[in-house]
Amino acid sequence: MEKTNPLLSIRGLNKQFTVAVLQDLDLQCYAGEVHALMGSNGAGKSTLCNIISGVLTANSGDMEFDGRPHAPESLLEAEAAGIYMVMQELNLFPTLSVAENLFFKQLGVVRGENTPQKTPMSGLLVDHGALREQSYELLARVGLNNIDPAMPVSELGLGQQQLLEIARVLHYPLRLLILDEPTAALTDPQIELLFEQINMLRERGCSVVYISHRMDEIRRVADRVSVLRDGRCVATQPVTDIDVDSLIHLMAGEGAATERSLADSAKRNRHTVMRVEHLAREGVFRDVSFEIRAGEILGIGGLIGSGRTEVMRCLFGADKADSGCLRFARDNFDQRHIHDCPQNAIANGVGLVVEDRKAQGLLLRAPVADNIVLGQERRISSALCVLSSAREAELAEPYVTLLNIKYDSQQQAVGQLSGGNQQKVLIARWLSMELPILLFDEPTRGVDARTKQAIHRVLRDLVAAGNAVVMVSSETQELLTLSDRLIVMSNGRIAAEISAEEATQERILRASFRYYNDVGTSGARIDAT
Amino acid sequence: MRLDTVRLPWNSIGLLAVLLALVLLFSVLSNYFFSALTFRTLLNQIPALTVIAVGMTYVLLIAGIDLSVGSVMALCAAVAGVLLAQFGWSLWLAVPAAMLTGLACGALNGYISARWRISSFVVTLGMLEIARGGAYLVTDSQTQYVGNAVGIFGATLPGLGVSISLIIALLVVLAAQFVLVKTVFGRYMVAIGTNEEAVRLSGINPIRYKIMVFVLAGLLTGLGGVFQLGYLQSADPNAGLGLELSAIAAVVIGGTSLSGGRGSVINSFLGVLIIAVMQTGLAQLGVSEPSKRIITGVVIVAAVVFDVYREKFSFINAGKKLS
Amino acid sequence: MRLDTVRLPWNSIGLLAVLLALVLLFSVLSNYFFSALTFRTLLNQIPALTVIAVGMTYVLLIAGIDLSVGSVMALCAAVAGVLLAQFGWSLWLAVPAAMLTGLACGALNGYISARWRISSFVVTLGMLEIARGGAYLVTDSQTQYVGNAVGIFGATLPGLGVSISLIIALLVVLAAQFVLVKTVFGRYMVAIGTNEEAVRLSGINPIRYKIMVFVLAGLLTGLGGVFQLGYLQSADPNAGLGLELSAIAAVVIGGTSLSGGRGSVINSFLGVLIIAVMQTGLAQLGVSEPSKRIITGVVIVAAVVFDVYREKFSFINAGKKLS
Amino acid sequence: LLATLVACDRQEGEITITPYEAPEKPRVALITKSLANEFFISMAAGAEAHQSANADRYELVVNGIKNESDVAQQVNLVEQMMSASMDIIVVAPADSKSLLPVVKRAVDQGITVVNIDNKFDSELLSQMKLNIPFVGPDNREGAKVVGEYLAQYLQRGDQVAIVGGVPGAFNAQQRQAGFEDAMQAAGMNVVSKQSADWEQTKAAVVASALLSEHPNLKALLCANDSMALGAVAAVRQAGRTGAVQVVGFDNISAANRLIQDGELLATADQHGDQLAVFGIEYALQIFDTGAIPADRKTPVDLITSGQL
Ligand SMILES: Nc1ncnc2c1ncn2[C@@H]1O[C@H](COP(=O)(O)OP(=O)(O)OP(=O)(O)O)[C@@H](O)[C@H]1O
Ligand SMILES: Nc1ncnc2c1ncn2[C@@H]1O[C@H](COP(=O)(O)OP(=O)(O)OP(=O)(O)O)[C@@H](O)[C@H]1O
Ligand SMILES: [Mg+2]
Ligand SMILES: [Mg+2]
Repeated sequence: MEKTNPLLSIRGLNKQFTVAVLQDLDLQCYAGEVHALMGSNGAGKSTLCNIISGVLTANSGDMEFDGRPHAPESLLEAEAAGIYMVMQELNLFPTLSVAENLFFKQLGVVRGENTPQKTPMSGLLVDHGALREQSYELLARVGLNNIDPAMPVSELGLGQQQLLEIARVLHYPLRLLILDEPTAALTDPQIELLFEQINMLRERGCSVVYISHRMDEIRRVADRVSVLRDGRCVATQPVTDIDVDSLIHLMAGEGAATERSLADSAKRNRHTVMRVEHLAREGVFRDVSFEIRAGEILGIGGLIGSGRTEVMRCLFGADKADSGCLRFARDNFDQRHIHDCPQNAIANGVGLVVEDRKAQGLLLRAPVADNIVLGQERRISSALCVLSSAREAELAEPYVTLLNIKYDSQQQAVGQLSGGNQQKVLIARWLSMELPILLFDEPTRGVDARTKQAIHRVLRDLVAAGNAVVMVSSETQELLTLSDRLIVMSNGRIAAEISAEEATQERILRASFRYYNDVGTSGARIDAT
Repeated sequence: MRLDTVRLPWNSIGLLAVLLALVLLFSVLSNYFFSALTFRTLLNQIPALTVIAVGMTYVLLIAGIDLSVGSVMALCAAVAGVLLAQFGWSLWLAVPAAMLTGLACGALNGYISARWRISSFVVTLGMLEIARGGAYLVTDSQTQYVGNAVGIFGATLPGLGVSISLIIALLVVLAAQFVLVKTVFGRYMVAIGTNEEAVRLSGINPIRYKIMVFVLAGLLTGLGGVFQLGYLQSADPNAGLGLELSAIAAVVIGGTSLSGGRGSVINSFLGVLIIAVMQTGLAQLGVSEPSKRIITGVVIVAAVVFDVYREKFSFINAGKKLS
Repeated sequence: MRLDTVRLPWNSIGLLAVLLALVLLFSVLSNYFFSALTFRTLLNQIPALTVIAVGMTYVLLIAGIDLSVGSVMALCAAVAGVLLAQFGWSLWLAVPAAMLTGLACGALNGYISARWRISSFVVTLGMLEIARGGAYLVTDSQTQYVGNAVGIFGATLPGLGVSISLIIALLVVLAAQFVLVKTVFGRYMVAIGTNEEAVRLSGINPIRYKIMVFVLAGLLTGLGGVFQLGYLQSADPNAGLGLELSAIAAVVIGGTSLSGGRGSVINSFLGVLIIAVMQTGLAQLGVSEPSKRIITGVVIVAAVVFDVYREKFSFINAGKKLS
Repeated sequence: LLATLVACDRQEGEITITPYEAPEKPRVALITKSLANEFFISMAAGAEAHQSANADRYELVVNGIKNESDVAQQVNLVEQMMSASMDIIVVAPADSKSLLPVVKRAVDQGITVVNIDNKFDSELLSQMKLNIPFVGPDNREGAKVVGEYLAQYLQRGDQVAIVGGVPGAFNAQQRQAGFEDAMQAAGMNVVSKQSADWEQTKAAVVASALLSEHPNLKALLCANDSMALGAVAAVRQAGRTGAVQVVGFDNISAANRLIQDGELLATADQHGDQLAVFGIEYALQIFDTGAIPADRKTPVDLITSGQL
């Protein structure tokens, strides 16, 4: 593409919250290019995008879009210019239907062919039939062919909701599309679909600002990458002539090692600590049996909606399994256990780091320390259940430093931390509980490369110390680098168990599709990769 | 016309079951209950509560609440009453005046709670006191007798034997349900009730719609006042004490969630019917006051428990996923 | 001792300002308002409302609501009254009996709402009717005169001139605030009010704590009933009509959020004082009923508006980020 | 829903026969105000006693409303009693005007109606060409009597205050007027008239305020005994027992005790129990003979420690 004058150019942008978040940041984005933004958690990526798309307004600095000065007061203003954004957090309406969510901004405008365009009521009435019709096509573009547009969004899995968010913007006249960590909740086949869409947009001369923490994606989809550090743009280069190491250096400032396979060769004796037997939950998964061993990381792969989260929830007693049972080494497997509430699970030494930190994990209004010690107040209180701030700090601090959680003040509400730091707080809680068996559901979702490494190291240390770790991940690369043993779920059943040695991207994907009867379409897509 | 666009735990079977159960029960217990006459009288009593419950449904849908309906209704009836009885206005001027009064109160509720971001509970609690005071003021604390001037609202239609008010109220219910599920305004209400911030981010100004909802609720309360006036042919400044609770009870029995985003006008109407049937039935049996209270309380809770448990699965789910 | 664990818009300056403003106003307008006597009588009127407001604060903190306080208080007073007046029980048996009654009602409220996941609004609305019915039953709808048997609660301490009830009520307030900010239980209440699911998934059983909160509220309501009995020396089965609204008003004026997770007992107490001062002041001025109502309504809203706007910044922030 | 109605119409044939064939015994509906109020309780009790004593003569259904001022609910009750095809309705109206329209309908439907306790607005009656016999006390007169008795314990020009019922309630206004008549006649200085909604607690608040605002207040006249109880508590709290006299109205049992203890000076008894009985007797008489007797005033007795 000809690098004449940029579509979007930003000069000396400043944004101040309680602290300075963006400091005279410069950035150029050309027409028809996919411009990746990278940077550690809290670097200011989301904030920057929020300013470009009019959600927030900068304190100083100026932007130009398509030659004209650009200082949107509101989302609408930015959208009028053709700038659309898919935010990091979901912004859906749980009790509205999928179709209504897709066309929320044009509820009154979308009409069927048969319905007259110009009635006195047009713009006021909702034509549910037309909405439905037009939804199918959009849903297909993000591979959600199988869901009913009339279904309330609340019944979709998290990943499906993320795809919906993306589908929402695809039918607009886009000039600049901002995707803030769109793949965080997606599995590889969906990511493929997303990339197809991005490439189509690029062909149409529309440019894309793409935020992600995943190197491999950036490599495949982006033309150039800009790295943010502490609110400054420290470098902008074509992806082709930048390598992972230098990227991490740029993001981190001081040196940080790249990640090489962490599956440790030293095979210490890995005795089974927990056995899952024929576990089933009506309509979500069935006949799930596997072993969890001390000193190893068991990775669980599969597509969105394959039932992994639901399995984890049942192991932890968040939901009750309909049949099947759990057995533990502590009573040499002769007791049948069924966890019908988290307390039982914790009593049996099982903990779960949930997938959806905002809805199910954190107290967004409470400060970091309160969030970390949640569930262990007894440990930090005197006989009369009186809390001791000292003991609270004593319990929380080590993990704050271990995961180096970034916050402005003791009292800052966790809700104000960046996505990645929120995730770390949640992990810190479960580390501090010191349980022998920890289940992680998408532990590195929305987490930057460095933090990701830190978390991976934490998981490693856990198993090294003889604990058992189970990790659900939708990122095949992560599964491969981290797991000692792999289970792949497909449509609510276990499709394969693979050892670290013979695990390959190919095998995992094949297994993921084993029990879906509509392999036809999507299956073909997989072979393409 | 399919009114429910979204599968949600508020389809009406459960409520109808409860309603029929009550009707059967009373028909068995009292030999005079199951008669056209009874049902007519019953139906002619509910128009006011019905339209007010409709407004309340909208307010709860946007995760608000309106405690002022009782005294606002009294105020509106009072205004019309005074205008008719003392200033000799014609009905066609007095009625709009009453409804405008309701509209004004609603506008105030909406503006302060939405624009200034004050919990509507507080604002309408204040309005509850203010409107009552207003009712005393305009009537000079005297019941205003208007007689047949408003007869036409109370007048029963030949053949059907139900009042014009009822017909209007039923039309309001249908219209309101239509607006809720088939118009942009309705869908926005639901959206605002579940995720106001997201509405704002999609460039729609929730405040405007919230104010509109309260205005509408006020207007309907005014209409309720007019119906009341037509029914009693007189305006009592003390009318509608505790009406807010009956209205909310009816709506909540109808399965509308107090936390917003989920509800149905039709079901609120069923809720109203359940309450009315219970009152009439107990009265015809001549049950003692204490027992009346206890039974009423039990039925309110039972109705909701029943409704929830019929829908347990989807209910829990919703709970889990929407939190 | 650091009482606020989180910077939130409910430190007490604003409320104190409002309170002082009112006192000043009335002192100027009425020549006898600013006197020890006035304040003593005023203080001796609030113990019941105070302890009930404390319970309500806890309930609102866990995002619940309790509409039954008024009739439950009447029921508890009635039980004690009957036991004293008709069965000649001693005070030290009758009082526990009353408080147990309150506890039982609270337990029922808590169990049904928490365990069966029914909105506490509905459950306590039912209890409102049921307890009232109960009060009529036990008293046979007759006001029970107990005379000096309960004098000791009403008895004023020499020198101070305030009643024992008040002292107890104040101790309850302090204890409750301490529990809220300094104990595990308090921490859990706030957590449950903020994100119940997160609490559940961190291995705590929220249901148990929610039930405990309602039980506590019931117990305090029972205590309130006893205070009431001590003050009036008679138990009226019709007592406490609309008390739920005054209690909630006080708590909400105190800045406790109706959506749970945010609140302070101390400030609820200030809310109670504001309401009491206003009532007494207006009565002393001999303001006419209509104006009384209107002024009360305006002050309720104004107090909250003022409090919110003093904290506008942190408020909006909270609103924006945490919604 | 209209469908159900139509359905009812069809059924009307078979079902609503029962009510229309005249039952052998007349069916009497007694509609009082709040059956949570001791006065109307005793009224109902009296009526039930009378019925069980004359079980062969008539059947009785008693109904009351939730709170004193809920006129709408009382109108509903009348209609429900009409649809339950009662022969006689004896009503103690919560409002002297609002109930007339529905009562007229009842009369037109051929139901015998008798008005007790609280008289219908007479000009409205004549305007509607209704002749409904009234059996009941004169609240104003009763209050006047109480006031006059109180006056004996006061000096001319003493400060007194009136604690009234729910504003707008008919008997509240009557009683307040009665008190005022007496106080003016005795040349007392009425410093304040405030409402306490018939409630004990509110009365206590209002009374306390009055006591601190008017240091040499000599008497509190309360429009019912519940409020009198509250006032007494306030006087006690202010330590002015004896210095400030309190009078009430209704003679509920608790008030009775207070009079014995000397904390309450006087109250008035309207004999609620007899009230209903007179009403029913009247009604039966009309029902049988068709002759409409003249209104009948029931006595209002002054209750003081003297009589007890
Ligand atoms: N509303 C706010 N108030 C106060 N601080 C805020 C607010 N929003 C963001 N911040 C702070 O700004 C910084 C940048 O946040 P931002 O979300 O832009 O980071 P990010 O690069 O998107 O991180 P992540 O990759 O985790 O999403 C963080 O330190 C965050 O705490
Ligand atoms: N509350 C619910 N209501 C209806 N369906 C649900 C609900 N929760 C999960 N499901 C469905 O159950 C299946 C398993 O969901 P689950 O979230 O466990 O999948 P997953 O493998 O964890 O994928 P994800 O990456 O989305 O977590 C999906 O089809 C999902 O849509
Ligand atoms: Mg971000
Ligand atoms: Mg999952």
